[in-house]
Amino acid sequence: MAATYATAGAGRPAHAARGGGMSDRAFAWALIAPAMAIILVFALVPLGYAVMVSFRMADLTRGGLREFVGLDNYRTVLFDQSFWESIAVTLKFTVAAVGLEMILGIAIAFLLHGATHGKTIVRSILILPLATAPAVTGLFWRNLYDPQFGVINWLLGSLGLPEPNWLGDIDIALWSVVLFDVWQWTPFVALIALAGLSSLPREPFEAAELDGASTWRVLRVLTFPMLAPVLFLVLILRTIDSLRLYDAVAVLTRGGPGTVTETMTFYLFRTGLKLFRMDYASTMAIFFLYALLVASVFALRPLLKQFTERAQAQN
Amino acid sequence: MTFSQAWDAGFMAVLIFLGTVFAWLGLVEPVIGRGLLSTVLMTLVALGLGGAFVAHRKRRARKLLESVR
Amino acid sequence: MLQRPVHPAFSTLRYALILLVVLFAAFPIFWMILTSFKPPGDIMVSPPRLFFSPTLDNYVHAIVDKDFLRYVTNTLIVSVISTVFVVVLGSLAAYSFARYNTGDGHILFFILSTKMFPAIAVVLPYFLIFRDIGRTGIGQFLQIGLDKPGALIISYTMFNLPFAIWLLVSFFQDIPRELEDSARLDGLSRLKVLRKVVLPLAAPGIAVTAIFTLIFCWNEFLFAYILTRKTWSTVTVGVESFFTLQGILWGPVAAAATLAVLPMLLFVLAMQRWMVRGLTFGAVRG
Amino acid sequence: MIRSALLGGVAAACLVTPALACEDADRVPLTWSTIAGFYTDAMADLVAGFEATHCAKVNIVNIDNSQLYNKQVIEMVGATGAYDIVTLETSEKADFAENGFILPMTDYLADKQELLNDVAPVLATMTTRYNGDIWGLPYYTYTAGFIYRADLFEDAGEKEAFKAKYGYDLAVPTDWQQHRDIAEFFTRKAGETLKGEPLAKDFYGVGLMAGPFPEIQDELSGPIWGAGADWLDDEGNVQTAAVEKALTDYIELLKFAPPAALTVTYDGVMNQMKDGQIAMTHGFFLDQWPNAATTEQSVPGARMGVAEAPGKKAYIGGFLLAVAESSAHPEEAMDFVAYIGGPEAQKKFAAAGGTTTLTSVLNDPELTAPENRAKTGHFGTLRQIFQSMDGFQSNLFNTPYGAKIYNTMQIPLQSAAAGQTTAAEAATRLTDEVAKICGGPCPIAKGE
Repeated sequence: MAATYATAGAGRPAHAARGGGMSDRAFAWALIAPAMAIILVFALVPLGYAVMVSFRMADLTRGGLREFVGLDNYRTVLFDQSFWESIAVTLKFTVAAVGLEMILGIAIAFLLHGATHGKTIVRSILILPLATAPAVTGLFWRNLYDPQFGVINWLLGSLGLPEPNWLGDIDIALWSVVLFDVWQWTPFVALIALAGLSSLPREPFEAAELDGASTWRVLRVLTFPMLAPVLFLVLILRTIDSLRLYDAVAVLTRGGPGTVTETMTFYLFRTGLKLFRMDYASTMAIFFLYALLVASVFALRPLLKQFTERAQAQN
Repeated sequence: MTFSQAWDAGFMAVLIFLGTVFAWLGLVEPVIGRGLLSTVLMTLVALGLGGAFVAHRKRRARKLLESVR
Repeated sequence: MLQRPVHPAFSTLRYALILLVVLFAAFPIFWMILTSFKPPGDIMVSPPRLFFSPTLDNYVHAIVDKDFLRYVTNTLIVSVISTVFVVVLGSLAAYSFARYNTGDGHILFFILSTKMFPAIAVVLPYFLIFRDIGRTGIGQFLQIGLDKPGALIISYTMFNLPFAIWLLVSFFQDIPRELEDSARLDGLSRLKVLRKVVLPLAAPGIAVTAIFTLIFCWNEFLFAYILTRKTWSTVTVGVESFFTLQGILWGPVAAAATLAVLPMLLFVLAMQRWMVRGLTFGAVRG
Repeated sequence: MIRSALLGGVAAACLVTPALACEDADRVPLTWSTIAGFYTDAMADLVAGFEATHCAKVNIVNIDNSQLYNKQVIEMVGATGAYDIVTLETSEKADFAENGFILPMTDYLADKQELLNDVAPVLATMTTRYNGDIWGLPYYTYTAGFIYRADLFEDAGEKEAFKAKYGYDLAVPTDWQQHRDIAEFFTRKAGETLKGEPLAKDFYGVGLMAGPFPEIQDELSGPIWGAGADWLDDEGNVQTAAVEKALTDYIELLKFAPPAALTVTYDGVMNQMKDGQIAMTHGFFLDQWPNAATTEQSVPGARMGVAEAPGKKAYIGGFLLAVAESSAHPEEAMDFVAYIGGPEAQKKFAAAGGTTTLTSVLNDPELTAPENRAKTGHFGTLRQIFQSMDGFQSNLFNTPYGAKIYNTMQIPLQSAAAGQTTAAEAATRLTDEVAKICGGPCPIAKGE
């Protein structure tokens, strides 16, 4: 993926000593065979189907798969205004949601790390938002967000604060969806960051403390670099999931008001499963996959380099 | 050039090829209009860029090999 | 980490902030559970009522009329089996990547890239594939057709393997190689080493992966909605039966949601111990 | 009380028919996909009635109204035979018929002419006929009228204040200008008085369904058809000017509606009515009357009225029962459709609060007796609507792309209502979207 990892020419130290190198390689490939069998079939078949459909005219309610149209679908999607608008909404959502979740998550992790007692209770409460399905609690948040009957506006009203129309106001509808996503996923980041924190070895910190390093220096020099791999993995996973956001939008705002909260996947759902234009839907999916692949070739480079180097170092 | 390097270069070349095709459809075609000519031109340019990248990677690998020996 | 004596005012601020975080996380769930006991007259009213005469009608409606417990059991069966598949297949693959660098990172990249394809574009091919499998003999035997558990189990395994493998690779790489080498020198076969030495050490990490996989299966909506019809619908699809022409029955929805949260919560609390040790995988390294 | 008396009568009729010689083993399995939570108890009665007289076992699959269309199409495209009887919105009939997803029932209903004639003619043409065939029977109509707080309209103080301000008497609005004036008149802040008493919370003149749901175009259909226009002209192009005009008036009206209007659909408006927050509705589904009538219990002194929509034109249609082409038992499925659409089941259904499609049941003296006002108070208005809209047809329901247009219209319309775009931009955007769906002008096949 990124730069080649195997140092050219050095090759791997032969370790025939351990009962024949060949059986090691065979063993390694045998280990991944079952998982790869499922992934290959259930990833490549639909991808192949989507690529094939993206070159043809396919409207399920107009005779299904029809004639070959070359790159016309790609041209139509490229010049589709709603498509680009939904990409803008998706990017806005991802940057806001993932940014907030990482900052708040790490802050909460530090908060809890320093706490002496009550950590387990707090940790189990934090898992609560995660244990509920967005399709179910998202529905309930629609009740909370109701301008007239909702609890949030009642609390704000009794404090004299303004009572916003959370899901109806074009300026704040997207931030209401972000708030729901932050509520659900910040604990995920916090729990993983907290675990990372509590797993750091003691010695370097005690040494730093002896020579009186300021907290900020310890954070910058010691804590964050050591936490980087775990946090980086969480960041990648949250970004991919936020870019594919569908459940929250489908339940809270259905893309409304207007198209203010219509993310890419929701527009894709509407095109594919409401208009049944599978050709446009597949083409959009391919654009989405392509963009993510290009981004992750660079984004995954450090993590992959770390995995492969640690794997080789131990051979 | 090890298989891993070849695979990596190949994958990046495919991404470059597709990138040029999409860029061409989006930016160049509205200017010079559609048609067989523009499609052939597009494919050539895309293949050229991809091939250039693979060649670049081959040269870099060979240079790295010499420096190690 | 830092064990320096902390100024008392600073620590009260810390606990105040923690309280705020806990309130923010728990309030919506608390309000949902509260609503699940409210009679219909007290739900959609302004201002919202905190005090009311609690009733169990919503739970009766959800469990008896709408047979919601069947949805919970469906989801439990599908999620647990998928999690088992993901953990077993994921651990084997992750160990291979962590220890033998199979595919030199390229296969790992491919695995994660399968998560980048939007589920919506995949759901129709899956629908057609499982329809055809369901019509074959083996399909019926293995229960893999439409509105059958097999369809969801395979889809959920497919969709959660990438995340599980990446998480497990980092866990496996934190297990020092020396332990394995010494076991190999004692004559254990590679498989025995994996089973006897590596897996027990990585157990906490595997537990964490299992918990998050179960959560992701439990929360999934789109595949459950398309691939099932009635007998095997899951919780997220079952909630639809509370949408009526008079609108959403908020009481029963709250009751159903509370019923849906309980199994997950009990499971996570039980696994709490593993989670802590799992996520502190570094302890062995320290 | 009314239901038991009626059910007793109907049950007696059942016993008279010879006991059905049919063991459970060889009952034909039929699956009916319909709207989730729709009068679930009444449904059980209807299905039980059918199973008593037919050797079949009916399995009801409940699907959320907003997902019904795409879930049914997927099963039809997959030809899985999962659903034997499907429930179609009026705009979806042409789509399903054109694609061969459903079977024509013209021959089956040939000898059941009296049943067809019992369905209100305008409803029959609109819901059952397409391309010269009959595709099923409607069993539930959501025809729209006008629901209002009669106690406010007849309050002496309010009538006087209204006459002083607008120069004409406060009464049920006969056109959309009067409707707007009344909406403005009744919109008041907390603290002002309503019927002489000070208001505890803000009060709004009208409840609108301006949320991200298809119901926003149902409301807009009233003013558009009232102005003599239609969503699509006879050549299949969107009448952009008419849409823009109706949208502009609608946006003006939004000022007199609760802020939640932009997020709710019919159930939200009913909650607002029952919580005493609005004085009246726009063109509103009369099948919600039993729901609206409960306002008389939840709001002290409230009395509900029902009438035809301003300009005597509002959204009209019904849910059609059709037989899936991939059904394994088309014959029994057609019996089911005829039974549910027939008088016996419709009577039971009306007794349970459902809105029937048969004129005979609408005129049934026992059902429409005053003491059943809470459940059937709207039947009289429905009869008036079917008369005044007789012979009316909308091109939206006569194009095979009707369902897809219907599922996309709400996006540009709601953008304008929410202020994201202007009415003109929304009208042009709708025109472009429809042209894209139909690939040019939309083919219109007249209903006959």
